[in-house]
Amino acid sequence: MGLLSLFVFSPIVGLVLISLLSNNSSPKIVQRYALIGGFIPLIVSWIVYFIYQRNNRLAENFSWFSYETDSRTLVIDYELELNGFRLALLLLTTLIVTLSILASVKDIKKNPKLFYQWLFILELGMLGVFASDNMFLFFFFFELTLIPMFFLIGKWGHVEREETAYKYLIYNGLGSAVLLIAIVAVFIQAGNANFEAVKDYMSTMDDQAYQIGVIVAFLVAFGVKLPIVPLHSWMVNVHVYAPPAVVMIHAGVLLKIGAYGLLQFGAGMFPETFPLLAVTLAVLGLINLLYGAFLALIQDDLRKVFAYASVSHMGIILLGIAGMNTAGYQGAIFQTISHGLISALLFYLVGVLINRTSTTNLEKLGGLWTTAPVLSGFFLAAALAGLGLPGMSGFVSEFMAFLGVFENLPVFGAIGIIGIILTAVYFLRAILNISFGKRKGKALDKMTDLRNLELLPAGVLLAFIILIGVYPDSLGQLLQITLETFVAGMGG
Amino acid sequence: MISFAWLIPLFPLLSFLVLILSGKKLKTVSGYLASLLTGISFIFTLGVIADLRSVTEYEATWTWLTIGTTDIQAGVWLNPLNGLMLFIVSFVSLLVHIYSLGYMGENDRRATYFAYLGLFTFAMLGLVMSPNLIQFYMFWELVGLGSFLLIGFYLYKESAKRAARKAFIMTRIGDAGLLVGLILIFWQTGSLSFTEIFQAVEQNEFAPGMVTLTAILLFIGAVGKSGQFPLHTWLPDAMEGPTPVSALIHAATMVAAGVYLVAAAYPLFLASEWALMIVAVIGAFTAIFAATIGLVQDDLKRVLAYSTVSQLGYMMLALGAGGYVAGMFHLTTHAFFKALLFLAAGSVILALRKQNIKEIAGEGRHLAITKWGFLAGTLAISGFPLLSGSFSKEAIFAALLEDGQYGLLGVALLTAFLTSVYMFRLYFMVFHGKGADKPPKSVPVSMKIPVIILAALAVISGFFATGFADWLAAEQEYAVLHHSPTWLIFLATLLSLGGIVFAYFIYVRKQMDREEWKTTFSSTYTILYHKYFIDEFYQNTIIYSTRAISYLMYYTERYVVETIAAFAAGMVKEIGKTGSRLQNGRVQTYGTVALLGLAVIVLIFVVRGGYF
Amino acid sequence: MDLETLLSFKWSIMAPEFTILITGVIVSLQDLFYGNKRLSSWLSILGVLLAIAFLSTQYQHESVSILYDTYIFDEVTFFFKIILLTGTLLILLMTSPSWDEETERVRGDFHYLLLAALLGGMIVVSSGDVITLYAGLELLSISSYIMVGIRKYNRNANEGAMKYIITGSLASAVTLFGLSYIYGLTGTTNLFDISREMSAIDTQLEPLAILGFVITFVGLTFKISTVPFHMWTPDVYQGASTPVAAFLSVVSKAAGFILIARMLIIAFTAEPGLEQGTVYEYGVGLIAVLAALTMIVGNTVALRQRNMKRLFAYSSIAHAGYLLIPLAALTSFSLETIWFYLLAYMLMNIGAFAVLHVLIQNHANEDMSIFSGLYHRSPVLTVMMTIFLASLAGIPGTAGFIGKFNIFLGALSADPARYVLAGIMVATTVISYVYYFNILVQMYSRPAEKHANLQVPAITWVTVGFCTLGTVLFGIFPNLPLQFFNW
Amino acid sequence: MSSVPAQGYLILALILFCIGLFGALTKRNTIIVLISIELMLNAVNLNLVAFSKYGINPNMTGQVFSLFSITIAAAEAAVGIAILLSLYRNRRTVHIDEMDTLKH
Repeated sequence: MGLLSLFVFSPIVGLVLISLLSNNSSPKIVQRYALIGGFIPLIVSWIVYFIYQRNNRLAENFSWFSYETDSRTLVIDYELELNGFRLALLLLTTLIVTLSILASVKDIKKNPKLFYQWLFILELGMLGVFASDNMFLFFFFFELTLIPMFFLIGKWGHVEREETAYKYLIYNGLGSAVLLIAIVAVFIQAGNANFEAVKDYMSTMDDQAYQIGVIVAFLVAFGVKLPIVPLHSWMVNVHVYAPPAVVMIHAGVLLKIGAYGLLQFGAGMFPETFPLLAVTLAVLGLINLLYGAFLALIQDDLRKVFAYASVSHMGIILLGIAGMNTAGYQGAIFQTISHGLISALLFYLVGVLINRTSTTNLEKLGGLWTTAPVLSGFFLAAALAGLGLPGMSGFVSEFMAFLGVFENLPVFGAIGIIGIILTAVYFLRAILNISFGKRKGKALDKMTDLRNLELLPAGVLLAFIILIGVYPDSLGQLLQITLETFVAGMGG
Repeated sequence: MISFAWLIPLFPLLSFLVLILSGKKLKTVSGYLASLLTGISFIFTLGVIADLRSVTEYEATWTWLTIGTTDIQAGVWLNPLNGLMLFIVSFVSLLVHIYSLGYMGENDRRATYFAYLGLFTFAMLGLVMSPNLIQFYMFWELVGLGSFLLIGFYLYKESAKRAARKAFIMTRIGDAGLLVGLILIFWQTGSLSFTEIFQAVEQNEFAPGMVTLTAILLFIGAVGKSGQFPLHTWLPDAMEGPTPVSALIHAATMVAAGVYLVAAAYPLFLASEWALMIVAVIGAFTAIFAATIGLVQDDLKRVLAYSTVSQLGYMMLALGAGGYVAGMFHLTTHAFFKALLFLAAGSVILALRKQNIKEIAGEGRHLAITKWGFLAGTLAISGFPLLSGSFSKEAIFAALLEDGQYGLLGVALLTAFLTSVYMFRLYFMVFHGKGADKPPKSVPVSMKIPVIILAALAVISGFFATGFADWLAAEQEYAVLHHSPTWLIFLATLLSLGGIVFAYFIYVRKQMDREEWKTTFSSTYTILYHKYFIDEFYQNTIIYSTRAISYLMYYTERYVVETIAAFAAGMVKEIGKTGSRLQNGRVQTYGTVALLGLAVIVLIFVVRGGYF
Repeated sequence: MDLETLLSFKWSIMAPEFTILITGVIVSLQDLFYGNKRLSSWLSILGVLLAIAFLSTQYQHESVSILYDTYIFDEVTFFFKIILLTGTLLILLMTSPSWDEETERVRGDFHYLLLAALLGGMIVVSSGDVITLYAGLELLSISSYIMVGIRKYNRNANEGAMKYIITGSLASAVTLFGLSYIYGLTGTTNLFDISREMSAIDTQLEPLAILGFVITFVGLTFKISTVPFHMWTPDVYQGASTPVAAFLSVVSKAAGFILIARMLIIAFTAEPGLEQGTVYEYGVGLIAVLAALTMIVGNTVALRQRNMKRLFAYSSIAHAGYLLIPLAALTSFSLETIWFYLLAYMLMNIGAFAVLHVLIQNHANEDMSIFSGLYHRSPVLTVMMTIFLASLAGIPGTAGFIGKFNIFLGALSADPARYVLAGIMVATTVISYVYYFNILVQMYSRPAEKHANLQVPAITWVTVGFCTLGTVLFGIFPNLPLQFFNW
Repeated sequence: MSSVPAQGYLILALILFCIGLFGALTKRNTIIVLISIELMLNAVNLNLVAFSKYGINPNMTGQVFSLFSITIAAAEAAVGIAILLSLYRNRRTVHIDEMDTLKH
């Protein structure tokens, strides 16, 4: 058992810790232990980070199982390996899960023990997804996130929680079903599930139609997760009806699996064929970007605005990938991380708001700033980050994504710019509606501002957002090697 | 000193950070702290300018972001143009800080106010020192943020909320153009650094047509920021912000950033005749367009706002006609006299608590210093001989003449006449009349000092025209100051004085009844009063069509996407229902189904000749 | 055939069968003379354990065939017998005589019927001749009919048994009818001879051969309850007591599958005498269509079920559909795939049935609501049930997932690759998520109706624990069974 | 010796099978259903015996097979009647279409 495995399975500590508590323990105690459990992976992830920084390589490999056929052996090994991109996502995961535990303190009153148990299983799944260097292992952990998420939505969500949970289940189930078929199809050809091995095999393989077919399957599979319009409706529901602490994880990390998968499976395994899909991706990206933006404009629920904003932002990831060059990929990756941080922040704040006003309806809120300037300030900062204000991570990502797409597909880029303008419109509309203007809603009158420990998650997230925005190379340097491998194979 | 230039923007940033993080704890000292830090910044600026006389160009960069093999730098870049802007910004900002000490008085949120001012100053200073387009763009947006925050400072007002949002979005439309422009430039030249772009222009590395396209895209950015037609509508609305803010941001510095952008990227524009042409035409049109609106507006600050739009049009016109020095010189003088006008107007508003000039009706005459300050500004902007405005305007006319743009010259001259008419209309209506006689409450000293300093500058700065040209020429060979022939000077002076006299007869001597004018030219008046219905036009076209698209997508989502999903789910359920209905509990049905199934299968075998 | 030849056969290879036979006889005598139900139970468990012990000595034994190929022993029979024996053992463990009121009234005959059925299954697995195959199959069937109807005062049991026997007899008539044609065309009942004769068949008789194959195949699908012979399943499961339903869904089905697989692989995939390939190649389309229909029907109808036994019946129909895929896409590891899946299915399904049994006994009710609030009543049982359901749904980390993965691998590596079947399989799997998760929702999110403590007999824990362990272990370390299989 | 061709037996068996099938699927009385199933099995026996004489490779196996099938059919019928008896005790009916409480 190497360090990486220890890291991936470290949430089990929390799981066991929580399970050992008696059923009657007060929520406060459960939360305290959950927090301890959450800190363990967080700490380990930073240890891993420093070790990786020093060695520039961290991998683990055990043989797992294999199939003998007449002529050859199909091998599936247990392979974990880090690269910059994965490490960044892992750090993001541990951070957001920890913060989500902090955020859930006031939200989760019903059966907290079970909540945190699911949460740790979810974290385990997410860490595994990002650490595995192998399609099969990836899928293994990928599916593992399904059940916990189902319950986190279905048991602790709001109003239509169960419908949403089932919707989530069906859509994601179908997505991973397609993914499984594609993985198996690739695995049979390549005889090995390892990403590198598949890449090497594919570079010697001429059957382009097959490769495109597989890539399209991956696109559909991760398109559900990302989500790509028109596969997005589940995700809007999750944003609206899941508890905010869970949405932090969902929007912050889970959706990122889609982006990561698209890059790792598409660009990472088919560097030569993947660029053929540039236009398709660009079209999809544009649709996402504009569709989400236009819909976000007219929503009257804050959570829906943010949900469609997510759809829109995912369009930028797609556009970046469609650039099929370093800048575009880097933009997509940056957007992945950045959107993770920003949406976590937004939904943390939404959680705080719901906790105090029990509504997120834009019509019913207004003048928040007069009673809660700090909360409003954070809301504004998060919105500004979301709309791509320079100095925050969103801008760097958008800039690079557009930079990438403009090299080969300037027309798409130019149309996409409309999305950038609309982003500003809907974010400001939503945020100014709740925080500026005349005070509305009785709950606002005696509302308390963010204070003490509540400031921590928001502050930490904002700090990271600004760090990346001001000094993007802090993240960029981590990614250089990953990007080189993605781009290196691109011949034509 | 120059190697410490990077510190200049950091002091205001420090001010921002300290004040925003401390919340209300530092409320009482916030203004002094912010002013102090801005003052330090100003002192550094002076030091840097002193150095610039010998160094002329200085660049210090470090890697900000690596994209593949390309490193994008961040840093400071100093040359005469930057130095000039640096001076204007830090100077006006300092004055406005001092002025605000009085103006914001006991406002409960003044710590926030000064924090925002600090943020803005930081961004503006960073902007003018940017060595490359991306850093420029970043600060450009941050400047917009500062402006947005300050416009919306009175956040409980619905109108402030709307104005702030409008400002941000309108300028963002321009910014989008700028962003596209700079991305295209990057793919043309492989760099975003100004110097490298200029080299590429010189060596014709651009693809055909790209120079014009990129220049125009950059200009779109400038149009948004500088309130040029057709993206000007946010600027008058921006007057919802506190008046010192209007002076700093919406008169002297930020709105001039668009002009600065054109100037900073001037070699690019010079390489394309079309781009220059468009700059000139848009500038000229905006100048006269805004001036006509200014004639009939009743809000003190709005008239000044339209005047700003108009003057910015002048600057663009100058740049478009090759009058680089003229444009920048007008920017400089305008910064002084427009800041002066706004600060003076601020004193009036603070003292009288009203800003509709019909309601003021001359009440401003009791404020002596303000009145004289305002007069100085008005004379300067009207191009009264020997005041700063006359020099810079004359340089613009000369540049136009030199360039052979006679049509545009005509427009410019007409605008000069209109300018003096509406400015003196404003002056007369605010400071001459029979309004209430009770003396208003006096304004604090901190508000008087900046007015006095600026008034002095508005009067005398014109005499530095030649030195100014030499300063800029140290680096750029296109920095030439044009001199007008005597007849042009004479004509310009005549028009300026004519406007003053015209206004005097209408508004002071009341020779012609204003109401009569309104009725005679009622349709013209209506159009002008409603600012050519541009806002309404946007509302009915762009905004409505956007909403229409939104609803279209909303219904697509609701009826197409959801229906397909519901159909799939329904189909599954239907199959289940059928299967379950077949399961009727009678074993003979089961047998029949099985045997029928078998029969069907056998039949298929038989029909297909044994081939399945 | 003289005595010498008879003695020259290697009878020791049949030791497991003999053990079961003798145990069955002893149990029935015991029941007759003493009627000690508890003793019957222990004796049966002991007998099955002994049989397993005998069987395990045969690990890596070379292939043997005695009685002129009517009884064959090879690796396939070995592995499938493991499933049959272990499955029966687990079912025996899941019924607790001291506690199970229903079996109280019928005394000990349940045990020897179970053993007889097991014996039938084992003979099916081992036989190389159609006649013994048929005899074994009927032994299995007839014992099952009685077991379903064993609760003779229960109306549902009567009805279920009646339906079962009528459909079963119909099916066996159909099967026999098909077999009679195959016999007529080949003149032999030995599977290997059939294979040989089939390859030399007259072209004119080709349609008849295919007809014989189709009719036989459809008749045999009764045992594995695939479309169109699936409709008895829910009614019979509902009528039967839970352990019997578990037996039907696991052991009986496993026997049916090995029967079909054997016939297909030995008898019908021989080199072609026909113009266009083997009989199998003609019939493969049929199998594919049946697989698709079975998956669709099983999973969609299951969505509507509230009665837990019916739900699991439809689920078992669906799983039979998945299991047909390796047969529709024969590759070199089809048998391995089927075996692994049956192994996994045995673990997870018996586990689930064991939990179900506990709940049905506690509530005297079979509605889905018996699961409500289970998490608060018995977290451990809930976690185990979650694992079973996850495995049935094919969530990674469980044996069920690896089983499905194998099926995929086979379907897509076959020539031609069966993308459509694989697609239908994943799509219907997703549908199955809904009803499996319905149960999970009941367990975790619904308030408990009754807060009384659950009575779980200690011996049931053994079954549930073993199944959980196996499900997880084989899910995480699939190499263990896979390497075991490829000795 | 025989003038009846092999096809004759086969067709007779087919007809018998179909009659049995029809009876099994349509009759209300469970006894008759069971008898009809016997008829189907007998059709099979006829087939087997016919093939044993006139098949491609005539041999005794068919007759042996039919002996097995007769025996097993008897057992099946016995069990069927036993189950029917217990059903009758509980329900007082032998009508097969009344056994439909388990459905859907």
